[in-house]
Amino acid sequence: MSKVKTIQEAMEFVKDGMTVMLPGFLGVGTPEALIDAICERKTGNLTVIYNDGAFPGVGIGKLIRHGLVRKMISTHTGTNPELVKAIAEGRVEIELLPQGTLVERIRAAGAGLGGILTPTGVGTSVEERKTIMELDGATYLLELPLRADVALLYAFKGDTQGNLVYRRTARNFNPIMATAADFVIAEVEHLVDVGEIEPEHVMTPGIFVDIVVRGCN
Amino acid sequence: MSKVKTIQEAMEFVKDGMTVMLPGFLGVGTPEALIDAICERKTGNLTVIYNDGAFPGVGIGKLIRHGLVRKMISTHTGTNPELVKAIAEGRVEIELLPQGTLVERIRAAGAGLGGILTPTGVGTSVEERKTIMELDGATYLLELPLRADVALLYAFKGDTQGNLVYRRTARNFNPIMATAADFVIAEVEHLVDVGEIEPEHVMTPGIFVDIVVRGCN
Amino acid sequence: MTMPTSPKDIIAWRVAKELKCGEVVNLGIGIPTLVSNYITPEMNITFQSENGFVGMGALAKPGEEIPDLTNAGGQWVTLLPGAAFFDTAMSFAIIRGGHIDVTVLGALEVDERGYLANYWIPGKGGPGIGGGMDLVVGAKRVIVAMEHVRKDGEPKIVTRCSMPITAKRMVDLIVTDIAVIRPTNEGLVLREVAPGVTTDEVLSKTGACLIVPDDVGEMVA
Amino acid sequence: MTMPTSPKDIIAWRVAKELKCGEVVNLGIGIPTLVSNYITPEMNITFQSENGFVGMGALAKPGEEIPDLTNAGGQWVTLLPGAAFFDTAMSFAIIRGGHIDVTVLGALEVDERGYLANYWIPGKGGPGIGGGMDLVVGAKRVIVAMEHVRKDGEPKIVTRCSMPITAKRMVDLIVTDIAVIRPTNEGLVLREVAPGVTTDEVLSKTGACLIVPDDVGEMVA
Repeated sequence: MSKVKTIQEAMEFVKDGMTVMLPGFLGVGTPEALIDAICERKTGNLTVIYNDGAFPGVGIGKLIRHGLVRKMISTHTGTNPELVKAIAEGRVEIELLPQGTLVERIRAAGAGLGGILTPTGVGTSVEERKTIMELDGATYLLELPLRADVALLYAFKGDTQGNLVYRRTARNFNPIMATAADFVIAEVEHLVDVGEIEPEHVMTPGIFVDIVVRGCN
Repeated sequence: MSKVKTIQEAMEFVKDGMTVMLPGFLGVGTPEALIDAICERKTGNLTVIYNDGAFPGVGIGKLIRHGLVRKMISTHTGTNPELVKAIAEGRVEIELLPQGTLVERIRAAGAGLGGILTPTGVGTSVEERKTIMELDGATYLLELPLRADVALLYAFKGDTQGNLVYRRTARNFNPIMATAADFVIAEVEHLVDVGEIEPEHVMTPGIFVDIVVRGCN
Repeated sequence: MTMPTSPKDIIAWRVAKELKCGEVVNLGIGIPTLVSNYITPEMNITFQSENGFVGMGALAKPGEEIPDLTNAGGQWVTLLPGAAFFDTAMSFAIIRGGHIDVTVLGALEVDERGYLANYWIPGKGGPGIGGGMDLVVGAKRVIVAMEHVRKDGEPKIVTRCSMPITAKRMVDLIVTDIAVIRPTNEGLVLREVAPGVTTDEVLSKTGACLIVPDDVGEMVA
Repeated sequence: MTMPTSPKDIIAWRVAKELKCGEVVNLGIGIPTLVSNYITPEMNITFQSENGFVGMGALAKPGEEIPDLTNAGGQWVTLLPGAAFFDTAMSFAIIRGGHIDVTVLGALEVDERGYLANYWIPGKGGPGIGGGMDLVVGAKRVIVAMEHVRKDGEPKIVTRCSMPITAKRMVDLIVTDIAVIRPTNEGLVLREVAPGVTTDEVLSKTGACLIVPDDVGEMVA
């Protein structure tokens, strides 16, 4: 059974106030068509989990510009002055964390773990309000799982069952976010039939994906 | 610079008393040529980390039969009556843990995490002597990282820099164990030049691999 | 589907009815493996194998084995279109992370709390834990598929497991060759008996209290 | 190699000398990126980029950009033979797990304890954390590559960082345009000064105590 839907059908699953995972690194590996559709429908008050601030008007920068983001959970904002300004003016709330911690928190949620212990952030501003544990003479922070209502992925190639292949550095957060949301929508640049992707080359198995939409190409 | 060595050269790095990670699932994905070399040299008193007992005389079953294993860290032994007998007679010590816990402990070691919290094993014999944590109304066991002195991998294809590709279900523990040992030796069935493996298809980057040896084919 | 005659096939045939269209299912070794014989392509079930893939097909025919392609029991199997391979970390992320809709497992014992025991301690003759604990903890639904009594005739459904339990989780359904039983907070409820089997026979072969409601049905697929 | 003339290139040129044959190296954004200009193929250095690959080559020439192939600064780059892509979880497993031999990072401040500060808090005009904390915690050696003083002439090497520190880890080496300084348990030790620069000049531009041994050398690559 095909999971292919139109972007409009997919948008029924993205609602005001949701927590949305968006993969990407400075705009690379981000589902632009899905983001455009959110901007068009003005789905707002979103909590967005994204690695960085991208750039003004690029990727999640579009959501910032349209005022659709209430809160960012991110590692870095400096590349997007519009986001930095919005945070300074209190229009966007920010939760800042190290990149390795962000990805492990998402992975923990997807993998059914209750949390992970990381040495990153110990003795820094990151440890505020976190449980600190000493083990074998080393110090760790307990970091908790991070889930989302919906994850919006970007794949270079995908089949109708949702098996996905990412290209080069566009892989980044995609395979991890695919595992940690209640509903997963994949925007694919090249849609192929089931069986056209080598089972060895699948980077996200279709069991994680609820809806597949075609990108803009 | 090529990492290709002979099996004899590789064996210099596997010594009596070491903790050895061996990937595989009931014998599939296990480096048979390296195991044969260990049996030939009678490198013994080993602690072996392997998913199961394999079968008598197959894969790690050879190490058991030759009496080279002092301790097994494993999830299941029942397929190998020789191992079950050796445990019952006290010749092999066993540390038994759930499969998902085994792989996460290895991954934690490779990823620099101080531990992970898993719901698996709570309320069972597995929780003995472990730290139990309550978080948000759920109960978890704190499981600690598991490292080895040496990991012996099996890849279907590998280049001279140690980039590896596994085939079908022979992947299993290989990519994870590659990250969690002080020294990593990969037995490859097909040795190719650098550049012959698509960068998208590499399953273990060569930076994890110290020595590449040709398998028996 | 007509009812099969062997006890093991009756169990597999009845379990198959519990699977819903499009679900992701992990089948344990032994009787659970037989469930796939009673699944039609229209049901669109995806089988996950914890040694590292989804899209598992039937057992491979002798002489047609595909290298490095086995199931979690070490048997040669085939692939279906849309299959995908992954490593053990991803395989158990799928299992523990709630991405398996149903796991079907054998058991040595199930008790009134709905807890199952399916592993023995090595040194006492048993095989070990394997992936079973993660499956019971992580799957959305757990179905126990087992013969109602041991080979020596002793009941496998007991008041309290005498062997170590696999998880502190009430399983969702117990399917045996003579009955379908649902664990609840009130206890084990008899839901169905096999054709030609009486409620009294089920009770006599069960080592635990069974709640017998008025509407016990007949086992059909 | 002859010494370059611009301050940033002097730093990169000197840092390159610290890298050993066959090492896996992560270069931060800014001055550290320039280090790759002073690496020869014979050194067999593998560059890791935290957005998800090893085997990074030079920047792509204009018009020759490869889709979806950027470095951690968002610049278009090229690949070398033997490259491999991976996801962010693997990328930071590599970083935090001790699989990076050397990370070269810029800094806003370094202090007498050898701690560096390289991020600001957003809302106060700063960019955030990124991958820096993981790199400082996880890399086997951490080299700070920065200009010795700020644009306004104020020292960046200070008694105690005024900005939030990146990690409670003593960095291994500080390379600036006028000096090479090694943090130790006894304090910051001046190891080298740039050609034409006096020890007094370094001391006057440093906001922390410097230990000046008898054998301070001249910076050479």
